[in-house]
Amino acid sequence: MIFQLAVQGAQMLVVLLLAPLLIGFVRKVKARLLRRQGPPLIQPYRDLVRLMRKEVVLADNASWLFRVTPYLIFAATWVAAALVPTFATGLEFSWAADLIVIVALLGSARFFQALAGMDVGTSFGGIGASREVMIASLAEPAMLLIVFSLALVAGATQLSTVAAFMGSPQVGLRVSLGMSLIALVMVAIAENARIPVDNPATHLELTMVHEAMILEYSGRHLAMIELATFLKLLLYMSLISCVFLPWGLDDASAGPKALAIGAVAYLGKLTVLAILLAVFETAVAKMRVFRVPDFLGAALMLALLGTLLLFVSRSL
Amino acid sequence: MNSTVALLLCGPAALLATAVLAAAVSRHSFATRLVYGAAFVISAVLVVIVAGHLAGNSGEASATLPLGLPWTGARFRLDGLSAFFLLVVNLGGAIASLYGLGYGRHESAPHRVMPFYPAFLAGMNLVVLANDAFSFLLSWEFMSLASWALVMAHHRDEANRRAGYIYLVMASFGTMALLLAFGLLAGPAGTYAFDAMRTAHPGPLAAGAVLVLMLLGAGSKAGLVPLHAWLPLAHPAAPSHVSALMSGIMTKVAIYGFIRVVFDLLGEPAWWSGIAVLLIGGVTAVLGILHALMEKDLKRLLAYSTIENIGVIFTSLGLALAFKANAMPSAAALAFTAALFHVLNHSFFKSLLFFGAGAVLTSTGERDMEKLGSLIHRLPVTSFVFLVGCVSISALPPFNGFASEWLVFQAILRSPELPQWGLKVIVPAVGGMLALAAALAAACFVKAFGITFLGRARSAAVERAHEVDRWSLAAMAVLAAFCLLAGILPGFVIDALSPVTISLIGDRMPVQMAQPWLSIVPIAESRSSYNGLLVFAFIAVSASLAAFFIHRFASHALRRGIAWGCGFADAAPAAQYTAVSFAQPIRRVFGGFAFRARETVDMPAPGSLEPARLKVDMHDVAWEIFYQPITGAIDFATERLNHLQFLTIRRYLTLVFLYLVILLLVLALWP
Amino acid sequence: MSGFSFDAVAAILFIPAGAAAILAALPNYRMTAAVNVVASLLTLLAALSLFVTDRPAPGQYLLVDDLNIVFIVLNTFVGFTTSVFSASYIAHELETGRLTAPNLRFYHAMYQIMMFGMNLAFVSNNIGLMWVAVELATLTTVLMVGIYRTHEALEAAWKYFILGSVGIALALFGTILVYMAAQPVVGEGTNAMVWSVLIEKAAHFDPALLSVAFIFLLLGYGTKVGLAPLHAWLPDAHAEGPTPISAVLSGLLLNVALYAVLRFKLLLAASPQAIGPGPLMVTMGLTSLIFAAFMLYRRRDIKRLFAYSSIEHMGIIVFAFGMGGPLANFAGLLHMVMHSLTKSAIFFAVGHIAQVKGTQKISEIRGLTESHPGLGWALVIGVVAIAGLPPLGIFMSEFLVVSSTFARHPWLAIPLVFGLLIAFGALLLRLTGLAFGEPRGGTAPVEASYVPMYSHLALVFAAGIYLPAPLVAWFQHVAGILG
Amino acid sequence: MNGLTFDIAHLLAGSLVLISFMMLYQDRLFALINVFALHAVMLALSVAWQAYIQDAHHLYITAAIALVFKAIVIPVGLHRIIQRLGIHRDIETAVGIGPTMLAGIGLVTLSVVLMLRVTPEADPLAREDLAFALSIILLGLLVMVTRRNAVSQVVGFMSLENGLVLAATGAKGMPLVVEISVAFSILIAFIVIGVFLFRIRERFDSVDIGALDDYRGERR
Repeated sequence: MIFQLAVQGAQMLVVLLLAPLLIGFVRKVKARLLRRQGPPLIQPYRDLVRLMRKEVVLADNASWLFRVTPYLIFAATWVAAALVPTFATGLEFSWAADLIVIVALLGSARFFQALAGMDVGTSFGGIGASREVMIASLAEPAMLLIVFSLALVAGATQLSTVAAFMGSPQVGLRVSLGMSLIALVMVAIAENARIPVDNPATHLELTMVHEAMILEYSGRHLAMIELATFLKLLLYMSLISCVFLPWGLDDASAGPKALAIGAVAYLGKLTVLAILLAVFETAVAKMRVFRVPDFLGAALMLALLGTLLLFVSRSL
Repeated sequence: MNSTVALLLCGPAALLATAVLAAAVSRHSFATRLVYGAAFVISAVLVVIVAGHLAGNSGEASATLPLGLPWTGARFRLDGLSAFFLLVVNLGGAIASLYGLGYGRHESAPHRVMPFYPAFLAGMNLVVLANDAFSFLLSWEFMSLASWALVMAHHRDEANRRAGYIYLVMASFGTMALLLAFGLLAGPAGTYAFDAMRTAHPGPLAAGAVLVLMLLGAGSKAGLVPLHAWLPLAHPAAPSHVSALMSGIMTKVAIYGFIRVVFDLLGEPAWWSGIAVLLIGGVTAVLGILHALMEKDLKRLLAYSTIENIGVIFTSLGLALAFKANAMPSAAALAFTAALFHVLNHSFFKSLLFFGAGAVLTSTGERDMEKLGSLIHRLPVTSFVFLVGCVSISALPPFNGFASEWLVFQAILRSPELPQWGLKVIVPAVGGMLALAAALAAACFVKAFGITFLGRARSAAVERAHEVDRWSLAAMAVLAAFCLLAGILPGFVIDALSPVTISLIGDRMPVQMAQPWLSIVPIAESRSSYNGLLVFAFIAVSASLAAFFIHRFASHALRRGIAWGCGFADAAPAAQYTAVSFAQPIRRVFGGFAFRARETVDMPAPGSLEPARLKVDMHDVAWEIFYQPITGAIDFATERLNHLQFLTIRRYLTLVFLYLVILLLVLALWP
Repeated sequence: MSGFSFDAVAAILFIPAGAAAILAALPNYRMTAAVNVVASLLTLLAALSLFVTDRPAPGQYLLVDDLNIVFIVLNTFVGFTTSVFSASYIAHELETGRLTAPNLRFYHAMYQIMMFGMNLAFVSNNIGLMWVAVELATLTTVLMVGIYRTHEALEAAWKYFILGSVGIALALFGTILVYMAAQPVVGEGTNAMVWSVLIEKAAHFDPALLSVAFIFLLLGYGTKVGLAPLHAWLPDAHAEGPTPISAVLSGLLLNVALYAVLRFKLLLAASPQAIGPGPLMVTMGLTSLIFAAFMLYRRRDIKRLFAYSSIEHMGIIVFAFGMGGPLANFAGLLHMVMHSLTKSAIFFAVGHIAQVKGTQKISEIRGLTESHPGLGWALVIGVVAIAGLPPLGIFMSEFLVVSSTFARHPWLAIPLVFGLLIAFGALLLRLTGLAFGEPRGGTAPVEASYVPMYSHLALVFAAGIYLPAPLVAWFQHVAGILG
Repeated sequence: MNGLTFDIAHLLAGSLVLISFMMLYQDRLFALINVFALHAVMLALSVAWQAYIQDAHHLYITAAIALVFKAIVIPVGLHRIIQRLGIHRDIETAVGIGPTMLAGIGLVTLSVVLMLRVTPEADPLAREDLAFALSIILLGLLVMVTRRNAVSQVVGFMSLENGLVLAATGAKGMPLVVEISVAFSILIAFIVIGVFLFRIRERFDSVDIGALDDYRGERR
C-alpha cells in the first residue's frame, strides 16, 4: 500500500520534472536540425524559475478569474498527466479517472484558459479564445472517437487495462488501430499548439492562437501556464507511448526491477517521439488558421473510420 | 385511496387555490411574497414527501377520484418513475419560487404572472401523477395553457405574442399526436386507464405508430429537432423564473411522458425503435448547440442549449431502448440511469443559468450580450454561480454535467454487444455526434460567460448594474451547490435511481455506494471508473499547493497596468470580440451545412474612407423546410376557399342543387 | 300525476305563445324586456319540472322522451340567459338609436314566437308538426336578422330567406317521402307521421324510399344545421342580426335542425337495407369542419368569425354521430351541449365588445384584456374552450371523438385532427389579436351583466372536470338509442 | 283502382312535367309567367282529380288555393309589378337554353330511375306520382339556378313548390296537406312582397339579384 502510494507520488513528480526537459530536448533537436547551436537542455527550467521570481503585471480590468486561472490550468493538467501510465500501469489512483476523464480534464483547462483570454477585453484574447474553441470543437470529438475505438478493442476505457491489452499478443495488427494512431498524433499536434496548427515560437499576434490567449499573462502566472503546456506535451507523448508502444510497461505491484525496466523504456520512447516531433516540425510549414478545420476534420474522419472498421475487422 | 397519493394530490390542489387567491390579490403589494412564498412552501413539502417515498422505496400507490372521464375516473399513481420526476418538478418549483420571491418584485405586470405561476406548477405535478389518458392529457394541456399565459405576460411586445401563438399551436399539435397515440393504446373499447393499457400489448404496427406519435407529441414539447421551432421563442419570452421552469422542468415532464408510454405502457420495444430515437437525439443535440452558438441573446442561447441537452437525453433513452429490445438489461439500466441522471442535472444547471440571465436582465435591463460585458466586477456572486452553471453544462469534471455524460459514453461503449449491424454502426456515430455537441457546448458557454461577464463594458447599462437581491442569490447558490454535489457524489444519485430502472428495465446498475473512495463503476473497475470527489480534491489540493509555494517562496508582487494593445493604448471597448465575432470561426466550419450561412464582404476601394462591411446571412433550415411550406399551403388554401364567401345567391343555390343531384346519383347507382 | 306533467309540456308551449301575444301589445320597452325575461324563466322552470314529474304517454302530436328532454332543457336555459343578456344589450341599442321602440316590441314578440317554435319542434311527436315548427322558428329568425334594416342586414336576411326556403321545400319533400314509405305499413292517416309509431315499424318500410327521403331531409334540415356547402346563409345571418339572435342561432336553432336529422337517422338505422346514414354524415361533417377551419383565417368581422366556428363545430358533431358507437355518440351529445353553452357565451361577450368598441371589425379591436378585463378574459376563456383546450368541456368530447375514431378508422381521424388543428390556429391567431397587445378602439366602460356569459363558462368548466352521474347515465342511454 | 283513373292522374302529372320543361325554354318574362299560370292550373286539376279518386274532400281546398292564388293572383301581381318597376322583359340566362334542356332531361331520368327502385309492391300510382313530383322539383331548382333575374327565380321556386303539393296530394291520406299548402302560399307571398315592395324596393333600383349580391357578406 505504502509502496503503491510512493509509486504514485513518484509518477507525479516524474512528470512534473520531466516535462521541461522534454521541451528543452525538442527545442535542442530542432535547433540542431536547423544547424543552430540552440539553448541548453535545462533552459526551460531557468525560464520557469526566472518567471516565478518576476512580479506580475496585471491589466487594469483583470478579474479574480484571470488570477485564479493559471493555477487551475496547471492543476488540471498535472492531475491529468499524473493519471496516465508512464513507467508503470495500475497506479494507486489510476482508477480515479479513465481516458475520457483525462480528456475532459484537459478540456476544463482549455475552458478556463479561453475565459482568461477574454477577461482582459483586448481583441487578441478574443482571437485566441475563439480560435482555440474552434480547434477544440473538432479535436475533442476526434479524441473521443479514438477513445471509442481503443475501448472497443480493449473493452475498457481504463488506461491500465488498455495498455495491458495492447501489450498482449491478442491484439494483432489492425488497420483501425493504425488510423487511430494517426488521428491521435494529429490531435496531439493540434492540442499542443505545435506546427503546423500553431507556432509556439511565434510572436506575431495575428497568427497565433495559444499565445494570443495568454498574451496578457506575466510572471508567475505565465510560469504556471508554460509549465502546464509542457505537461500537456508530455501527457500526450506518454499517452501515445503507453497505448501504442506498451512495451516494458508492467503493473506497479510488480516490484522495483520491473519498474526500473519500465522507466528506462519510458525514457527511450519519449526520446524517440521527441525526435520525431522535432523532425516533423522542421519539415512542415504552419498552415492558415482556416485550414486547421480541414486538418482536424481529417483526424475526425480517420477516427470515425477506425471505429467503424473495427466491426469489419471484428467480423473477419 | 392511498394516503401518500392523497397527500401528493393536496399539493396541486393547494397550488390551484393559491392561483385563485393570486388572481384576487395580485394587484396588492404583499401579493408577491404571499404567492411565491406559498408556492415555495407547497413545493418544498411535496419534495420532502416524495423524497421520503423514494428513500423508503415503498413501491407503488394509486388513487382514483370521481372526476374527469366518467367511466374511467381521474386515476393517479405514484411509482418510482413518477416519484423521481415529481422530485425534479417540485425541487425546481421550490427553487424557482424562492427566486421569484425576489425577482417577482421587479415584475412589470404581476397580475399577469402570479395567477398562472402556481397553476403551471400544479399542472406539471398532475401530469406526472396522472394514471389514465384523459387526466394525463388534461393536465398536459393545462400545463401548456398556463405556460402560454405566462409567455403572454408581456403581451404588448409583438415578438412575445408571436412566440405565444407559435407555442400554443405547436403544443396542441403535440397534444393531438398524444391523443392519437392514446387512442391506439386504448383501442376501440376506449379503456383509457394506464393499468389496462399496460396489460394490452398492441401489435407491431400499432406499436411503431405509437412510438412515432410519441416522438411527435412528447418531442414537440421537449424540443426535438425539427419540432423545436417554438422553444427558443417561447422560453425566453416568459419572465426568467418561468423560463427556468419551462426550460429546466417542463421539458423534463415531456420526457416523462415519453418514458411513461414508450418504456412502460408499450411493453417490449422493437430493436429498430432505438435507431429512430438515437438518430433524432444526436441530430437534435448537434443542431441545438450550433444554434445556441450563433445566438447573441442570452436567454435564447440558453433555450437552444436546452434543445441540445434534450438531444443528449433522448440519445441515451434510445440506447436504453436498443439494449432493452435485445435483452441486455444491465446495459439498458446503465443507459436509462444516464438519461435520468442527466434529466436531474439539466434541471439544476439550466434553472441556475436562467436565474443568472434573469439577474443580468433585472440589473442591466439587457438580454443582448453585445451590450453587456465586465459584469464580473459588478455582479460578483451572480457571475460566480453563473460560471459554475457554465462549467457544469459544458460537461467538465468534476461537476455534474460531466458525470451524466460520462455515463452516456459508458453506455455507448456497450454497443459492440448489440446483435444488429445497424445499431452496431449507428451507435458509435451518434457517440461522435454527442462528443461534438459536448465540445461545442463548451465553446458556447465560453462565449456566453466570456462575452456577458468578462472583458470591458459594452454599454452604459452595465455601468449602472448592481448585485441582485438575496432571495435570487440564495436560489442560485443552492443550485450551484447541487451542481457540485451531484458531480462529486454521483454514486448517491445512481443508487437512488435504481428503483426506477428496476421497475421499467428490470435491472439496475451495480451498487455504487459500496465502491471504495465513493467512485462510480458502471460495469467493472477494470473496465472504467470515475471518482469525481478524488479528482476535485486533487485539483483543489494541487492548485492551492502550487499557489501557496509560489507566493511563499517565489514572489507575490503585483502591479496593475494597461492592457497590451499592440502599442495603441486602451482601444475602445467596441474593439473587443463580440458574441458574433467569437462564433465566426465555428460558423465558418459548421455554418455551411447547418444554416446555409453565406458571408459577403464589400471592401471599399483603396483610399476611400467608408468602412468595409461584412454581411452574413443565415437560414433556419428546419423552419424553411418544415414550417414555411405549411404556412404557405394554408395561405394558399384560405385564399382559394375565401372566394366561396363572395358568391351570389344563385351560385349558392347552384351548390345546393349540385350537391343534391350528386347525392341522388350516388343513391341511383347504389347497388 | 300524468295530468300535471302534461301541463308541463303544455306550459313549455303556451308560456312563450302567450308571452308573444302580450309583448306584441305592450308599448314600453323596459316592460317588454322584463316580461321577456320572466316568460323565458317560467318556460325554463316548466322544462325543469319535466325531470321530476313522470312523462306523458306519447300522443299523436306531442312526445317527451329521453332524446328530446335535455334538448328542451338546454333550449329553455339558453333561451333564458339570452333573454337576460338581450335586456342589457337592447337597452344599449335603443340609446344608440339603432333600434326604435316599435322595433323592440316586434323583436320581443318574435323572440317568444321563436322560442315557441323551437320548443314545439322538440316536443312534437309528428314529423309534419316538427317540420312546421322548424320552419316557424326559421322564419321568425329571418325577420329578426333583418331588423336593423341596414343594407347588409337586409341582404343577409334575404340570403337566409331564399336558401332557407329551398331547405324548407327539400325537407318537406323528405317528410312526404317518409310518410309514403310508412303509409303501406302503418296505414293511412296521422299515425303514419307519428314518431313513436314509425320507429317501431321502421324495419318494414321500403328501404329505397327511406334512403331518398333521408337524402332530402339531410339536405333540407342540413341547410339549417349549416353544413357546408349548404352553410351560405349562416355567417351573414350571424354577423348582421342583433347579437342575441346570433347567440340563439348558434346555440339553439342549429341544435333544433340537428335534432331533426338525428330523429330521421334513428329511423334509418332501424331499417337495415336502407343506405347507412353514417358515411353521408361523416363526409358532410368532415367537409364542414375542414372548410370552415380554412374560412376562419380570412375573416374580418368578429361575429362572422364565430359563425364559421359554429359551422366547424356542427361538422364535428355530425361527424361524431356519423361515426356512431357508444363513445362517439356520447361525445357528439356532449359536444352539442358544450358548444351551445360556449358559443352563446362567446356571442354575449362579442355583443358587449362590439358595443363598447363601436365596431365589429377584428382589425380595430386590440388588447381587450387591458382595456376591458372582464370582457377580454371572458372572450379568452370562451375561445380557449371553443378551441377544445382543457380544462373545459369541449376538450372531453374532442378527446373521445378523436381517440375512438383513430382506434376504429385511423384514416378518418387524420383529416379530423387536421381540421381541428387548422381551426385552432385560426382561432388562436384572432384571439391573440383581439385580447392582447396595445389596446385599440373605444375604452368606454361596459354596462353589461356578466352573469349570463360567466354562468355559461362556469358550467362548461365544471363539465370539463366533472360530469354528474345522472347526466352521464342519460347521455349513455341516448348514445345507446342512437346506435 | 281501375286503369282509367290511373291514366288520367298519370296524364295530368305528366303534363305538369311537360309544362316545367316549357318553363325551361322561355326567354321572355311574361311568357314565363303565363306558362307558370298554366302550370298552376294543371296542378289544380290533378289535385282535384286526386281529391276525387281518394274522395278526400279537403284536397279540393288545396286545389282551389292553387287555382285562385297561383294561377290568378300571383301571375297578375307579377305582371303589374313588372310594369311598375319597369324591369326589362328578357330573361338573362346563366346557362344556355340548350344545355338547360339537356340537364332537365337528365334530371327527369334520374328521378324516374330513383323512384323505380322503389319496391314494385308499393302503390303504382304513388310511384309514378313521386317520380313526376321529384322531376318537377328538380326542374324547378334548375330554373332557379339557371335564371339570373329574381322574377324567374321566384317562378322557379313556385313550380318547385307545385311539385311538392303534387307529391303531398299523391300520398294517400296524408294529413296536414291543406295546412302545408296554405303555409307555402304564405311563404311565396312573403317572397314576392319581399322582393318587389317591402324591402328591396326601398333599397335598390332593380330587383336583379345580381345587384343584391354586390354585397357579399364581407367587402373584399
